[in-house]
Amino acid sequence: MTALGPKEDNSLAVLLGQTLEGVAAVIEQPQGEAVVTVEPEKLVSLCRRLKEDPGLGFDYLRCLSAVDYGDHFQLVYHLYSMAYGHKMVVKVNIPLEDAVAPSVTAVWRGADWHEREAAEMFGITFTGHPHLVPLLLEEGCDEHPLCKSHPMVALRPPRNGDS
Amino acid sequence: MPWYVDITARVGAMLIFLILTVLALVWLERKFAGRIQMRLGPMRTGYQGLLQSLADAVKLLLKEDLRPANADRWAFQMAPFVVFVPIFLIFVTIPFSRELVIRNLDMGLFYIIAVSGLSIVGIVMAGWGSDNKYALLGAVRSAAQMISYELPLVLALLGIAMQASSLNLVTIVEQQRFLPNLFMQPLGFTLFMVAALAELHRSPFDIPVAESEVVGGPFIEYSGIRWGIFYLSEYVNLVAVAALASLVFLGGWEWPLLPPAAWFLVKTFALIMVIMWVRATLPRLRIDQLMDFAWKILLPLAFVNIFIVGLYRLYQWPTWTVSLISLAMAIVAAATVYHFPGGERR
Amino acid sequence: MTGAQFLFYALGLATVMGGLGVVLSRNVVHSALALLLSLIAVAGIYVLLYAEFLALVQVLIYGGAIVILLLFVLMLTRSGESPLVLDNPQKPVALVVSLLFMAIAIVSFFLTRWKLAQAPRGVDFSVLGGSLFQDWVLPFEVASLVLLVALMGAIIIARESPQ
Amino acid sequence: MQRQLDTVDMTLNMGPQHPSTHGVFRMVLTVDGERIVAVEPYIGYLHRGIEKLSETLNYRQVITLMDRADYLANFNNELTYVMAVEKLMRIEVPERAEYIRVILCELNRIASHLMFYGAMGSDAGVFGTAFMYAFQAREKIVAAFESVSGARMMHNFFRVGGVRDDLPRDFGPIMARLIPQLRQSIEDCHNLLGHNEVFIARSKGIGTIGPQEAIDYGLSGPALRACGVAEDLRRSDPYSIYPKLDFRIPVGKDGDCYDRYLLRVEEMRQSLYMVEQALEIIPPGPVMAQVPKVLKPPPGEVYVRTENPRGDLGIYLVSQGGDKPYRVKVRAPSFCNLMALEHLLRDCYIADCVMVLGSLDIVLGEVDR
Repeated sequence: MTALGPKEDNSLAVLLGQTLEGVAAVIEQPQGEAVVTVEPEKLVSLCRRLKEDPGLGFDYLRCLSAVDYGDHFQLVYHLYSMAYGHKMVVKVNIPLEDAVAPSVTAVWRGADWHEREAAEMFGITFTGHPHLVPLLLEEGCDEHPLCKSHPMVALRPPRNGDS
Repeated sequence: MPWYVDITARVGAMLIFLILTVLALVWLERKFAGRIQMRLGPMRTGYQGLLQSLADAVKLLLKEDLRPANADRWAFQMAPFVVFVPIFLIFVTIPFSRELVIRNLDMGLFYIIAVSGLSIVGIVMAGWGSDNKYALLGAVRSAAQMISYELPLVLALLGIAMQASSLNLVTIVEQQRFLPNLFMQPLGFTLFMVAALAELHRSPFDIPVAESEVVGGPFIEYSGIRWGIFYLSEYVNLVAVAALASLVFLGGWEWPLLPPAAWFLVKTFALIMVIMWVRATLPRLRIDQLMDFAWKILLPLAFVNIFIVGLYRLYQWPTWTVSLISLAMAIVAAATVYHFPGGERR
Repeated sequence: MTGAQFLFYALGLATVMGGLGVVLSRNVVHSALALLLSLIAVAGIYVLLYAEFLALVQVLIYGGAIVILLLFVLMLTRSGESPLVLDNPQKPVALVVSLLFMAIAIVSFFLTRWKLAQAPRGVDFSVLGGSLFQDWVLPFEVASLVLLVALMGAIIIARESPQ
Repeated sequence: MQRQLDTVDMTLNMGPQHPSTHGVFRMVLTVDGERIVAVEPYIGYLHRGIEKLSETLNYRQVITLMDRADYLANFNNELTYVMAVEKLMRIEVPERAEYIRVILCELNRIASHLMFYGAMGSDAGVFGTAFMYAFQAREKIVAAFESVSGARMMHNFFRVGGVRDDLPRDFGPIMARLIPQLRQSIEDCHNLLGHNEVFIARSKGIGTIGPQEAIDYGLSGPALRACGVAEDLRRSDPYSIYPKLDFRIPVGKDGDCYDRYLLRVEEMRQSLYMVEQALEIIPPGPVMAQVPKVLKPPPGEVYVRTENPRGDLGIYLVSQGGDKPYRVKVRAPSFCNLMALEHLLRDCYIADCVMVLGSLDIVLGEVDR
């Protein structure tokens, strides 16, 4: 909670500002952590920059979450840099219909299963993911249980002989 | 008494003795391992759980005899017997004392080696016939392991045969009246015991039946009485190997005070306890390490052992020199093993 | 019929049955197991002939080693994938050849004047060892050398040719 | 060794009922003889929808679900969740409660690592002995937990704003007895396996991963530290009272199974040391902060992560102002560590596969959630 003092905050914001020049992104700091909201198209290039920039070095994907806000999905990437201890959040908003987001598995391999999970739980398609098949749910289950529109009922797995 | 009555009585007595021994051994192993693991072992059935193995046996007898749908019927059903019969046949020539033996064969040692090699066919049948990949994997591992460890085992026994100039177990035992072969050939004894552990599928060489890898290996699909026969053969084999070791290395019944058969049993059970102790202590080797160990360490050492015994026979060296050389070699071997690198990595 | 005669016919029957099993079985592993039966029955016949050592060698080498090796190889191949060839154009030729061979065997069996030797009461093991390792040591070693060469040849043939 | 004989690969299905997949994990191995060519992990057999369920329960009820995610480190899981809610609501936790939490979490870490040790021993092929050694020690810890929370595993003890009850009056004497026993047990366990030549031959150089790849895969906890990355959230992103405690972060060198094993043994020692310190300086006072009867955090979101026995447990909590969480994402360390399995199993034997899986110390309750 206190890892980023005001000084580091500023330096991280400055660094981010330098790195993100030319990328249409919104930077804010609501709770001490820098939050960058970006368009889906620019996500991968931004992530790559964040990872490869020597001053930032966000080499560790802490978490990748998807949230269903009713009118849009939000993908939240919590990043961490092992070298500097910087923390930041990248957010991407994608529409409910035609929920497509670029995959960041090429940047962090650890995104693999997180994306697969989000894909099956919310029905988001990650373009460029090498192996986007259901992870936790049964094969052939085409429901997306974590969507807010999905009722709180037991999933009915497909049985043999179902038509 | 006609000969067939005599032989039936002897074989029957042996069979009953073995089954009782196995029941006792199962109980013993559970209690012994329990003590090592800081627990009590079976306590509920009878005094100190003495009836536990009997209860287990009854359960196995009453259990349904399952056969996987795609299993090869003949291979699957015959396999337990093909494993058991050769192992039981070993006891035809194991003398409990000078008289207590079904048939004292002149080529007893050779007979044991020849017959015991057959049981692997049963394991292979079980592994292949179960239509299960774990079983197949276990059977292949087992066959590879048995073939590899048969060599050092036989060569270790060859050293004894050379020294005794006989393959007759009674003769071999009688020659150890004053000095058991253990002190003559400590290296041979070590080699024999290590190779025997592998032949028995006992820890640390229990790779073919490894619970955490191939889940029982060839026996994975068996239940009820057929599994019981496998289990029985495993323990009978344990008794056979320990009995053989106590005959050829520990001097069998040839010690004073106690009745001969009692001495023999004491020695045999002592060896069995050591094997159980090893099982409760050591992790399992990997298959490639096991093979490396057999071919790169045990086999050369077995040849060295034979070489030493040959020199002794040829030049009539005094006994203590042979013992010393052999002991030194055993220590060198132990040191080598201790620094044995963990297999080759790519 | 004495006990020995009974045993002889029983073993002979087992040998023949095993032999038939080898050629008639549609399953290669069953064939190998039938072969084992046949070999062990032959070992039994050796015992009846007081050739105990030969019997044990038969069990050890053929039963314990050769059949295991056979099974080992067969288990690792997928016999189901290659169709069994039970019919081929050489069948009539084979029939003629085997009938001829059988005729020769029968004829020579009846034409020979069989000498009835004195039944030996077992062979002393040391005599056997002596003759094998003193009188016939050179042929013995040559035989093992030939086997070694064959073994190495097999390995070289089995090895993939380097591209 | 290159492939010299032309052979056919075999597909081997391992799990979900295999005894050494640590629960209901399944992997499909493609093997060339004994050597693994490819591995395809399948998870989800224990998926209970904890994240979805959390959205239907109020903030307090979710704690019970967290117990069941990583069922071997219940206190640690509860801690992460209540910390997230506290951060969202800006609740200050009384100091005594923080001490109680840390004591229980560190004990739970030892219990969890003991479980790892026992399972690792069984995977390596020790016939039950390692397992029994570990479980006798673990049993004592679990009994101590019972005296505190009334439950052996599913405690439901931590609360938003503190802990449910104060420590029992005889907790001091219990710990005074327990700590030396545990110290002895840890050394006994280590002596049984750690110096065993066979065990070393089986685990050294097996399942190696370098620091760069480990970070790339998102490994955390002992699996990451075994590669030499000294990343421990208790130090690098300190929370609770960890800044007041003295401890050492062990790191490995090669990132192989043996390093992961050694590291956990050392972590047990360090945790015990921390418990001792915390027990010495634990202050008196209340164990619950003043919190409203109905927890209604303001709209917002937090991401809190703590150092679990298995690694970096993160909880992403989104609130829309109601009495139920809007979204709870559990970033489970086992889930992320398991992703590296494919990399770790490269060029391994079937037997190694069991060791590697054991050394990752996964809990399927957490992987599948």
